[in-house]
Amino acid sequence: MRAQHGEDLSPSFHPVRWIFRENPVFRLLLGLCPALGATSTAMNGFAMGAATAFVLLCTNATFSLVKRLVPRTVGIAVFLVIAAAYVSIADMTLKTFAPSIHRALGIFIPLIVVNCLILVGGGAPASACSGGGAPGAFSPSFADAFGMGLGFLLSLVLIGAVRQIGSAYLPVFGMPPGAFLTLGLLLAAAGRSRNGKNEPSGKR
Amino acid sequence: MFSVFLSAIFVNNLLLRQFLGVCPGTMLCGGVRKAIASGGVIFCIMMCNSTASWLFDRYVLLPLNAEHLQILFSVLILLTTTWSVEVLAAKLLPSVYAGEHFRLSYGTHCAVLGVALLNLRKGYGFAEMLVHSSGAAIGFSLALLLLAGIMERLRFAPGSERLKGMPQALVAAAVLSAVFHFVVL
Amino acid sequence: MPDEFEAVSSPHIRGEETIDSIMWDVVLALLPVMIASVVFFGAAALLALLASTFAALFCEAAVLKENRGGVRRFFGDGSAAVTGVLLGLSLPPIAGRTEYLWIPVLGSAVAILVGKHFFGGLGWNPFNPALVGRAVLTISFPELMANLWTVPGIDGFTSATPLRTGGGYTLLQKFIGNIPGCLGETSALAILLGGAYLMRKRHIDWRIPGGFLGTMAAVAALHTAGVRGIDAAFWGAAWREILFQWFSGAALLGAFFFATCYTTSPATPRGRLVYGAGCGLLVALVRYYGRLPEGVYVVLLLMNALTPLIDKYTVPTTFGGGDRTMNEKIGSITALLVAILLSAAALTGANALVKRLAAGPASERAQIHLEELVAPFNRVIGGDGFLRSATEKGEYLKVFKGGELVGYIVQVSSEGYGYDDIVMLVGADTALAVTGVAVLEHDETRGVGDRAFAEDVLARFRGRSLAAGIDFDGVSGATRSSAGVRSGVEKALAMLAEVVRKGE
Amino acid sequence: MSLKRGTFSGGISPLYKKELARDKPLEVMREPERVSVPLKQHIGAPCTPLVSKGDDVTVGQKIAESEHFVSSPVHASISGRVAEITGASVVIEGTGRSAFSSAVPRNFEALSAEEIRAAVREAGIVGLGGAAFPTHVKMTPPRGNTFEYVLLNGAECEPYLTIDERIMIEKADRVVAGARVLMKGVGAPKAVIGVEEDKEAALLSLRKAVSVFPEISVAPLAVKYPQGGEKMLIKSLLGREVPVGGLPVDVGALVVNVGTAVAAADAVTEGRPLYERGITVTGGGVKEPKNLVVRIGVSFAEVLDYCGGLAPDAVRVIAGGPLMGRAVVSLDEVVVKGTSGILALTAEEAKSAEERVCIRCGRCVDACPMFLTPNAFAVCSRNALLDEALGLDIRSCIECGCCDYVCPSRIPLVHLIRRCKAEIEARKLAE
Repeated sequence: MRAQHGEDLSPSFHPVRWIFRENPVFRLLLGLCPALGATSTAMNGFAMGAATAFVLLCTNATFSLVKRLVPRTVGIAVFLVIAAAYVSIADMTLKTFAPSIHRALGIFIPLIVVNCLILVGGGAPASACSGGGAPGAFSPSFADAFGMGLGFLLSLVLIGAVRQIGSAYLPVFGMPPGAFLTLGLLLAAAGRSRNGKNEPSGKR
Repeated sequence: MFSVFLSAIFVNNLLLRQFLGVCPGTMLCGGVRKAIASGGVIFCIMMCNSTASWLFDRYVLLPLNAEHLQILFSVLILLTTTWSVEVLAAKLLPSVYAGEHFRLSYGTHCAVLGVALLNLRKGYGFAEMLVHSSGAAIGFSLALLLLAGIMERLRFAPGSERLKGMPQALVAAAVLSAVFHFVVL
Repeated sequence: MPDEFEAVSSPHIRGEETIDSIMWDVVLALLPVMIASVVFFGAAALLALLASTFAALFCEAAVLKENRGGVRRFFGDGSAAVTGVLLGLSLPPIAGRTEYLWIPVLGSAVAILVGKHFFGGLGWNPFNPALVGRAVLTISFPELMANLWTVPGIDGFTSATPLRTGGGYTLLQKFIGNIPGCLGETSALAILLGGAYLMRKRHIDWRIPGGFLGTMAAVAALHTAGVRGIDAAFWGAAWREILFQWFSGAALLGAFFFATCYTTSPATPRGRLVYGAGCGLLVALVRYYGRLPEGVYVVLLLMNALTPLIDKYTVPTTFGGGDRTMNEKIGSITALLVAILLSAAALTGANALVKRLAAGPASERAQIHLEELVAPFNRVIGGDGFLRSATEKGEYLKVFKGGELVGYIVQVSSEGYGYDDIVMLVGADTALAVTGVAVLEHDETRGVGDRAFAEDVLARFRGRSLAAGIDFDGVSGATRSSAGVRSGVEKALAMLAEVVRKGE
Repeated sequence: MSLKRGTFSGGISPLYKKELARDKPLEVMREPERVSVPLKQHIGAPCTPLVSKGDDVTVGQKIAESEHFVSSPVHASISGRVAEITGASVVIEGTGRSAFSSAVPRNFEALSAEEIRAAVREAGIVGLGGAAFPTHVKMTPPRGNTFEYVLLNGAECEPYLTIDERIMIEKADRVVAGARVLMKGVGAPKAVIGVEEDKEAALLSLRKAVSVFPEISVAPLAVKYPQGGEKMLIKSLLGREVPVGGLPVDVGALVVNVGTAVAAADAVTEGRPLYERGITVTGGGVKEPKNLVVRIGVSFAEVLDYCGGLAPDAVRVIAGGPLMGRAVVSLDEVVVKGTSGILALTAEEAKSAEERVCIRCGRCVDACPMFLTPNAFAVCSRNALLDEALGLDIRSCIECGCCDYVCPSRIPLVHLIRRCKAEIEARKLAE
């Protein structure tokens, strides 16, 4: 994950950018696990996207409030604790009010905490990424978080819709191989991903 | 026990059947050698983290009736274990640690946390937890290795740039996922 | 005479073989197999083969410009034709019925577009395209692809998978053909003819089919030894078993035509041996210990995925790079020993596992949750107290209401279509009439098999008993799953009947 | 030696096409009027001229020499006047017939090993099979090594070429004499002459010739290419493998082409230097294929002319055999010591087809007599993966062309391998 967020990510309000040019799933290749695992239907995709967007927005808002009080060394930990709190809230809410969806999304709800999208879009400190690359000094605004969440939500709904419609004709789309297949085909259709590394990194 | 192990490797393979740890860093990990190295590291971290999470859940959270804090503490334990394994590795095996192989991509965190949570959700006992975690780690590394072999070969494939990289890796993963679906010994 | 001549690198002469000549030779070698399938399965087989082949060619032409414009160009280098024919041969006979002709067409399209050209086209596909096409079909339409083994000549008659039941066919029948199976699998003779032609033309290396069939034979012999012990008649029995394994299902077709696909098998000689042996070992293990009726195609895909790794670690020792002859000897002996040890270990493990699963009680976890699971289900019976009891066949709950025994709840599992058992609860009143059925866990195909578990379907069991007969119509398209539920109910009632009889 | 047929693993069986020239007896070509003798016809340091423009020279006179050990002197191939000395060759214009007057025959049995090696060097003997490595260098073992066998290479596995076969048939006694001279020169107790088993006449006449020398034997070899490769020949005859990066002497063998053996015998016993050699002029593009003895430095045009000229459909002219020979651009090229034949191929023979993608069929791996992986080299070469290629032992490649010959996709493997090797060398120099 070598997202290169830099000068072109101005803090101005550009939610549309996150939907197309910098779609988190199709262009930035962020949050692929839920994009595969929680999209067997459009409804599941929507729920997953909504939960993620909720956590993203809330974490972003809360963290930016307390950011100045947090020493840099524990920044990442505090950030994750906040995210985990919101994830727990989302988890409980879904469990109580939409148990069938909660069951369908399964483990992907708690895993929102470690979703790359949250770490990048929520403005986690650079040390969040212990290796794969760093989001750098990118500090997203609330608008960015909103756009990103929306982009993610729409992507998941799209994938879910494709799989749901596809599985009516070719049941493989509803199964794990179909998830990979759908995302692979959609990524190919979306064109070259923005964070460059659309090819093996280890050219020896 | 044996079937838990086997199904953790194949039918319930983390990467290919449960979609945990899917990201460019794992799908295109950059060569077979690197896949082998990271497979080993992932195995260590998964085992440590699963054990720690299980113990904490069983002996702290359950007695306190605080299961709603499971997610929070799982994340904290994940942070602690990855951090301590790194520190330990840097101390004990500086040469290995210095190599780029040691650095894990994002996706693996998702997989490591996923295994720990699966262990708790399925209510495994200690032995089952160990067997399941090791099976999951082996399965994850196996998937990583197979994909690395395929993608290493496809490095120089002709054809549209659109297809290269992640799209091809995902479709290859789709086929492997289908294969693992059937591997029920 | 020109003043200047071509200045090109040596060598200046070339062999005769080209991609085209090899590919069309493979098609030629497949001809006896195709003829056998048409002879035994009739015109439908021809239709299926034509559909798959032409669909493959059309898709190829859609992708490749050089395959457009002219009949000769349309047929191209033959690689698409090979894929199409192989896919057609791996389909069940019903694929040739007009209402199912979309199966070969869809399979070929997936094979060529996704399996081949998505990865860069000829020479780059990591998986055999025909197998990718077949895998998608098998996963999507398991009942169509695997469940209906049409007996040749008798249209529409379905029988159980011969591999599981033995099918009652003699070895000679299996050798000549005329047995149920996929189109290309029916005649061992035809496959051997084609394979011999390819070996003679040196298009395929003996190591792949040799390693494949040899390892299968070794495991089959070991299995025979394990089942009946080694006595005077051992070798006869072992050979019968070996030939049965070879001539059944897709073993021969896989060994000679699918596994030898150039692009997806190793390029090094040692690698090919390892690859062939790996295929054979896994196929034998899947057949003896797996839940799949036929594992050849899946095993081949798995081995395809291993090919880059095999290639990487079997680079031949350079001439003069060590005592080669000795190395070779050690290498082959080690490979053989490892294969034997692995299969022996797997046999022992699987044996122990099967015994434990058959004899042991339900797993600990299931017991803990039984009461919990029963709670909502119990509403039908309306009990207020439970007593956990057990017979040697399994556990059950006695349901009490006001201290009076009103019924039973049994947890049973039975085999469905999926790979995991159907686990269900069956409730019965004291007269042993069914009060309710609930499916707890299953691995049936979503949207297909699980229709058998719909509440209204399960409700049809209510009131039935063994005495009255469980007259239950399966859900069409989910026959195996329905049968699984039914046999589970029967099992539960039989167990309770015994409980009642013993007066417990 | 047993009479068992010697062979090696790998290799190919191309169409031999030897019937074109096989039955044509050795024929001495008319003496050219003008020769252009290159100063470097061998592997090693080039020579500096000993004559200057206008000097009269006689046939067999040494006209160029070098101080370096790994080098070989050059002799005048006709009598006449030095017309010109260009940077790379000495041009001599002839003055009538010029036969070499041989010195008083010497009894090589009386000579020491050093004297024999000196005589071989003085006569400018190099490997005539094509590599043109100075023979006296080969005969000087590195310290600590001794020769056990002299192996005469009569395999002649290159298609089309028949000159060695004719020499073995017609000059079997001289071949055997050469073997004895070389045995004496390197102190080897035994010699084996390896001949592909389809060359029955050659086997027969050689067997007759060696019958009085029990220390020399004739061994039939499997008919396949590259049976005449140094390492393959040793494997076939002795069952020994030259280690990676090693020399034949590491397994106690000296491998010399039969033509070279004859030249060595002539040099030591008659003092005759290497000013002429036998070549096969053949191929579908040559009107009258012949086995000729020609003077060094004669142009290809003149030789082809002597053989009735080129057929109109000849598209490619090759110095050497069809599998390892070099395509020449112009017929002004001259015959040198390493030229084993002149081949003119028609378009049908030199099939060139469109290159396709690699289908990983592994035929190249099967064919490689050095047990290498040419398909991987092609990938390395195209993507400049030099270290990977080194790891796969690309330097062990003998460029025999087997992989290229069998490739159904017509990938120019030898070309790619050469390029990769050159890049590796260039990188090494740069470091």
